[in-house]
Amino acid sequence: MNRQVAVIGAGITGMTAAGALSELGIDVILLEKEEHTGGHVKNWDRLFPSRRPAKEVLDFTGKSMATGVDIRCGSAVESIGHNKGIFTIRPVKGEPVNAMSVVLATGYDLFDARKKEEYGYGIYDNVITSAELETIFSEGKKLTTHQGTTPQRIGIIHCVGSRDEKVGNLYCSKVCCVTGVKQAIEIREMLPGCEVFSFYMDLRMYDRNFEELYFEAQQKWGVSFIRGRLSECAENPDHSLVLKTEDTLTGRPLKMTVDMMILLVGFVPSPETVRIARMLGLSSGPDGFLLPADEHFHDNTTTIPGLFLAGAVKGPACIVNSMADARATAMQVKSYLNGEMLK
Amino acid sequence: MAKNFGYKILPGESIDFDRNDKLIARYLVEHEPSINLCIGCGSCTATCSTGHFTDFNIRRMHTFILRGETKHIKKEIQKCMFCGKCQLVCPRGVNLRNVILTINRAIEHLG
Amino acid sequence: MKIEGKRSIWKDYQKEIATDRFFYVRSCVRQNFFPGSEKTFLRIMKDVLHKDVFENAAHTTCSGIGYHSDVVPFETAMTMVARQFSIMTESGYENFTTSCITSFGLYSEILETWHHFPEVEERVRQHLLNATGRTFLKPANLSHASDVFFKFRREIAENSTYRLVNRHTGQPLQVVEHIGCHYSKMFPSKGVGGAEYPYVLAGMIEDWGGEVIDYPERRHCCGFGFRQYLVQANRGYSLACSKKKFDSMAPYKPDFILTNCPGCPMFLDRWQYALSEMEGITYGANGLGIPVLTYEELAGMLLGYDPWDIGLQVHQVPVEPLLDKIGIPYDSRRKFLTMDGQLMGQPEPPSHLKFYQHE
Amino acid sequence: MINFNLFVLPFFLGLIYVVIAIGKSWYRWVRKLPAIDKVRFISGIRSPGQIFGALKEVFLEGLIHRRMWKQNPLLGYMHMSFALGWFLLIVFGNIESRFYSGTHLNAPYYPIFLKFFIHDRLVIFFEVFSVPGIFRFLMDFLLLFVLSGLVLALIKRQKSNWFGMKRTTAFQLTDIVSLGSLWLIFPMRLLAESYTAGYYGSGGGFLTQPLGNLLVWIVPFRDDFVAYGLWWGYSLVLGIFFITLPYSRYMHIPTEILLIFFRHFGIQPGKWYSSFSDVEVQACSRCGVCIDVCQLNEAGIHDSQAVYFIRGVRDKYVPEEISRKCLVCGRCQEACPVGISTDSLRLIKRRELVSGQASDFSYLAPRPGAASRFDEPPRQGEVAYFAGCMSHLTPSIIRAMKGIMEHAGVSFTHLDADKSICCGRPLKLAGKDRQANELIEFNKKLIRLTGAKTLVTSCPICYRVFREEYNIPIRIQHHTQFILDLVKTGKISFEGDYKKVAYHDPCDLGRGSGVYEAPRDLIGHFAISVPVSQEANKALCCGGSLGMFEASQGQRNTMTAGVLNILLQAQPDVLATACPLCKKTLEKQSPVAVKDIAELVYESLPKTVCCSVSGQSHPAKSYEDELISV
Repeated sequence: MNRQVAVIGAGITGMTAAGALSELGIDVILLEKEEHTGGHVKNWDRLFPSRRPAKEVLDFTGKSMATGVDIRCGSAVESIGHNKGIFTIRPVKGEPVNAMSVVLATGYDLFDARKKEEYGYGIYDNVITSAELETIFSEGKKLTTHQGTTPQRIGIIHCVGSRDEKVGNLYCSKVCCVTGVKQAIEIREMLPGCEVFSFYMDLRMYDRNFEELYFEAQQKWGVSFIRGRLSECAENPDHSLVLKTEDTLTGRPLKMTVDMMILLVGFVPSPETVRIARMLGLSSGPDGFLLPADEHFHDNTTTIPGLFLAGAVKGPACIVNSMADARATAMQVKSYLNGEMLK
Repeated sequence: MAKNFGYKILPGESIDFDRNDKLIARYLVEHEPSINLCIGCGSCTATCSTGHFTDFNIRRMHTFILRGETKHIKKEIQKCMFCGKCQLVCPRGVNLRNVILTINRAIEHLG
Repeated sequence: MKIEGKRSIWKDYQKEIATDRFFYVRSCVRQNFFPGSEKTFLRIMKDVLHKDVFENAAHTTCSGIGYHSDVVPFETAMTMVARQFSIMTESGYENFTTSCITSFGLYSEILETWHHFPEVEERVRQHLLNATGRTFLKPANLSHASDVFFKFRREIAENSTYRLVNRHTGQPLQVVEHIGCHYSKMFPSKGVGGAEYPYVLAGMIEDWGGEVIDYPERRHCCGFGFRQYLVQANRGYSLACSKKKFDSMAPYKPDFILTNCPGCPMFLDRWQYALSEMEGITYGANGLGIPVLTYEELAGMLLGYDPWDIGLQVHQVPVEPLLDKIGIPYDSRRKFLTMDGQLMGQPEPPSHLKFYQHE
Repeated sequence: MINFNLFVLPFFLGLIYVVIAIGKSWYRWVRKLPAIDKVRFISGIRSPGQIFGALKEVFLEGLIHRRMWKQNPLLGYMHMSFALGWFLLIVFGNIESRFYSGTHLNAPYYPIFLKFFIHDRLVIFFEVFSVPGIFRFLMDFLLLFVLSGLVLALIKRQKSNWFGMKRTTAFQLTDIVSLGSLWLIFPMRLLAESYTAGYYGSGGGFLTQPLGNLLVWIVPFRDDFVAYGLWWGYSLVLGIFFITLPYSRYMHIPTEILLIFFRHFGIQPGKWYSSFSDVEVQACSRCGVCIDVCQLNEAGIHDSQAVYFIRGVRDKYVPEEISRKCLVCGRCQEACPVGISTDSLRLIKRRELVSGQASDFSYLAPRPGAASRFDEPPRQGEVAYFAGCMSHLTPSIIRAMKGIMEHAGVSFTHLDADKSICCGRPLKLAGKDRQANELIEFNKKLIRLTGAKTLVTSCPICYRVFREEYNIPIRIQHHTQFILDLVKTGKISFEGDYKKVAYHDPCDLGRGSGVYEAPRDLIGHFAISVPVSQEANKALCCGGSLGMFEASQGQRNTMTAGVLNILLQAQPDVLATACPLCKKTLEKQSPVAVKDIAELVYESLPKTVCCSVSGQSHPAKSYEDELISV
């Protein structure tokens, strides 16, 4: 099977790239290892900072692919290679694909919170991740403790798996801060009687309207922010949790009981990204994410002509940035196919 | 009879949030909700007229109050001269003079 | 609490433990604190597990206690340890087993240092050679004595007369396990089960019929902490640490505390007395305190050794209620008698902490 | 001739009642005055000059309503028609009645119901030029005058915005009864007099006679019982008004008279609630003028304006935050037709609220043995310069002042170059006078030690408290006054282009200290002053006031935006003010530059000078070099 372009990974980046390419009149195939497109975004309820339903974004992107994109789900890449400008991809099912160009959009995985043992994820009943909280939100369920009671106090823990030498991740995952603030607001909205405490090191409200959301969380929703990384957590006989941190703004250790704890898990390179990069001999940074040819001038291309990187394969990125990056990649691919690629 | 072995059980340094009495904190938040907006930048403390003479730290003090640690605040808060510079530099618009006045009132009414 | 979560973490912290031919080094302080423990270890290793355990009289302190009290420099400590290794080499053994947790921590720290900085190892070898003319091989396997019992916990269970079950109710006993700080907090991979949820004692408790209590302050230091205790002015801090732990575990109503470190059983046991005398605070049912045992004492008890032979009479908190719960017989009259039948002396009754009166 | 009829009783008894009630109140208030004020009162009533002054003001304010006229001519006329009209009706009624009774001593009701008692005396309608005729004309004219006010009052009730009033106060039951009876008095009088004149065919004036004739023609039966009933009605509404008056808002009328006397006798509001405060509170007419001038309206605050606050004090219940929810800008006080010291009343309440709170400024005290600022030998500077806490956040003002003084060759000591002890006014605004006095004592010591002859400050907040509370034998000037003196004595001159400048009056400098002209004169020397629609004593507060405790930053911002709208109407090139706090507050939102006058002066100095002066190199050594080491 011959195609002009193969996009690997049908998360929001891959979908946007494929849609943009087909709108440019390019023959494109989209390969996805799972049974559905949508990647991480389909597990999310609402998006920061506007709290637009994630479904809207997926529907919009899905429409852009409605005609002209050959979508193959359940087609994890078994092998990939290139020879004389032609890429050959063998999916686990279906016939091999030959393409002139490949867009790698295999994205990221969420940090496995079990690795942060002292937080007790997977051990204590009432420790959940931000992703699990989104699932609760998107299923429209009421947030309760594992024991079925309404939580009276919830702790939101920032930087789980990020900015932490102890788990080997020195980088910042960028989107967790604002996700935490958004989720704090949503908890307060759902359970007005429940106190919410956010434990943070810094609040990196880097993008438009993020700081305003933080302000709203403080002013309108009364979310309390305590500056201090959670050092350890333990379970009480009633299954509530004891948190220990330093309240760095008073310079004193602080102990607090919460009924539930939400871990804001960060980004790690997805195993697919690592595997495919290894097959192609792509280089990655110390953080494990892939390196583009140049951080400023060729940030979608690689050392292999015709192979492009888009979205979170290059490091933590929010949906807006991933989509913009995907569209930029599509333009670069078009230039490449036209033989106009900038040197 | 308590025996004396030459040492005493040291009180913990840690803030026990659950056990602390947060009456004053609640009073403060209710009467001057702008306190919630603090981001701990310390501008108020850096510019403080009283802070030029002592180690008066209004940023830390109201944080302590919100955590229910009020014992040492009661005396300390009396050093404020109310000049209002803190309020003028606060990047978040915290109504600091009223924060301090409210803490004074809370201490007066609630002990 | 999801036990599967812990099990998956334990899987990540498997540790290589030698199976025989142990070069055993004693602790400086344990023989004063709980003199029966090391003896019981050797007895079980020989009589029950039939292992080759060798001791060398030339063994000295590892200097860990001085190192952690800031009076012995690391360089000195390394040379001391190099000497112990040379004695092991000289004795023809290569599996090094320590009785003391701090020793274990220090050995681990030094081997790790040498691994990353071979030039340091070279320097230490040179120092040792210059000072004593000795050379050494590094141990093939380093374990703490509790690792060894963990390894053979099932064999010990098979040979045991008793299990950690309340004979009146048939329910498993509720046990607090307390791991010495220097066991795995520095190098989680060197301890069975890692540092967060160490499995070394928990595994024994499970296999010997009891249930482990997971309480909020389980990670906290027992209160010994070397400088905290050694400097009298700091002792209040030591006491405060222990109190914090007792306050935290009390709601779970533990039947006893199991430890694997020289200092921990000492301080968890004696500070209960100090707290009762100073503040009138007692823990455990009926003001009798919470018994604190070493893993060797526990193994000995379950194997049916006479409680007074394994040194349970030197505990400040009476162990009789626990023995009664399990159904281990003992002769109250023999409690304070020496091996040759002399009265060894008897402590004054505490003011608040109750002495156990056998019904 | 018996000039008595049963129907006069309601009026007569009501009159006796109200006179006793007012007398009793007056007596109580005078008796409860603080001792010092009592002395002032007694010496006042012995002083014809003060009595005359008071009477003049009673006439001007109580009858003419001069202040009200200035504030709102329509309201002024309405109030004047009632007060002056009624007063003249009584005066002329009395004189008129003497012609008929022939005696100077008539029963009080006689002049009031004169037309009833003299209805049988033939007076020819067109006899205009006789004395009774003139009176008849005059009395009808005055009645018409009063009634015109009544019509306005009725309209105002329905359409208060026609009177330029956005908000007004709500009535209580006694107010409604009292007001109803008040409004009925003059229509009843008109009807009674008219019908009587119509029934008897004579005795009426140009208004009452034709109206009477018409009434008699309309009413189907001819009976003097109708006239009699109307006189009863007239007497009754008068009586009701008098009896309800002491319990209604209209008690403010007699109270205001006493207040005017108090003021003329030199009695002033004190630090604590006194009999004088009580008189002020009762003298409030609830007219609501203070509501409309209050800037808090813009911020959506509608519950703490002076009239509401005073109502709270009167009802002995003021929610705590109401007393702190005020800019203390003085605009309401300036606008109040009664001249009630609204800010003082507010501060009295604040003092009461914080009286149980302690302060600890022991850290400012010199420690025994330690070298401290208090051991310094006196400096030689002729001027002691106190920039003020807020000026530390506007270093350009301090730089300008230093540059100006250097340029003018003034030797000065900079009192708060590094650290400053607050002047005390912010504490006073919080009600903490006792604590403020401690700071004042520290600062007085420092000022005295400089040996300076003049104390100059850049902060109007400091300036006000220096003048009002410091009591030091030294000239105290705001820097605008000081610089103006330098200009007048030729020590500085200006060059450069003339800008259009709009000047914003700081509350504490303008209304607070009466300094309106110095800044304007000064601006006139180097720039063109553009008019501002609300300026001088009507100037708006910038919104940053330290007097305000309960407003959010958003609310403050709204008020600031409102001020800027007014200030920028004439499209100035630059906004000038004379207060660091105003500058900081306005600057935040202003599209044009906001500068202190000192900065403008500094920029307008001859260029060579301006550039050679640096903030750091002034000759006077910093006075704050030696600090108390803590």
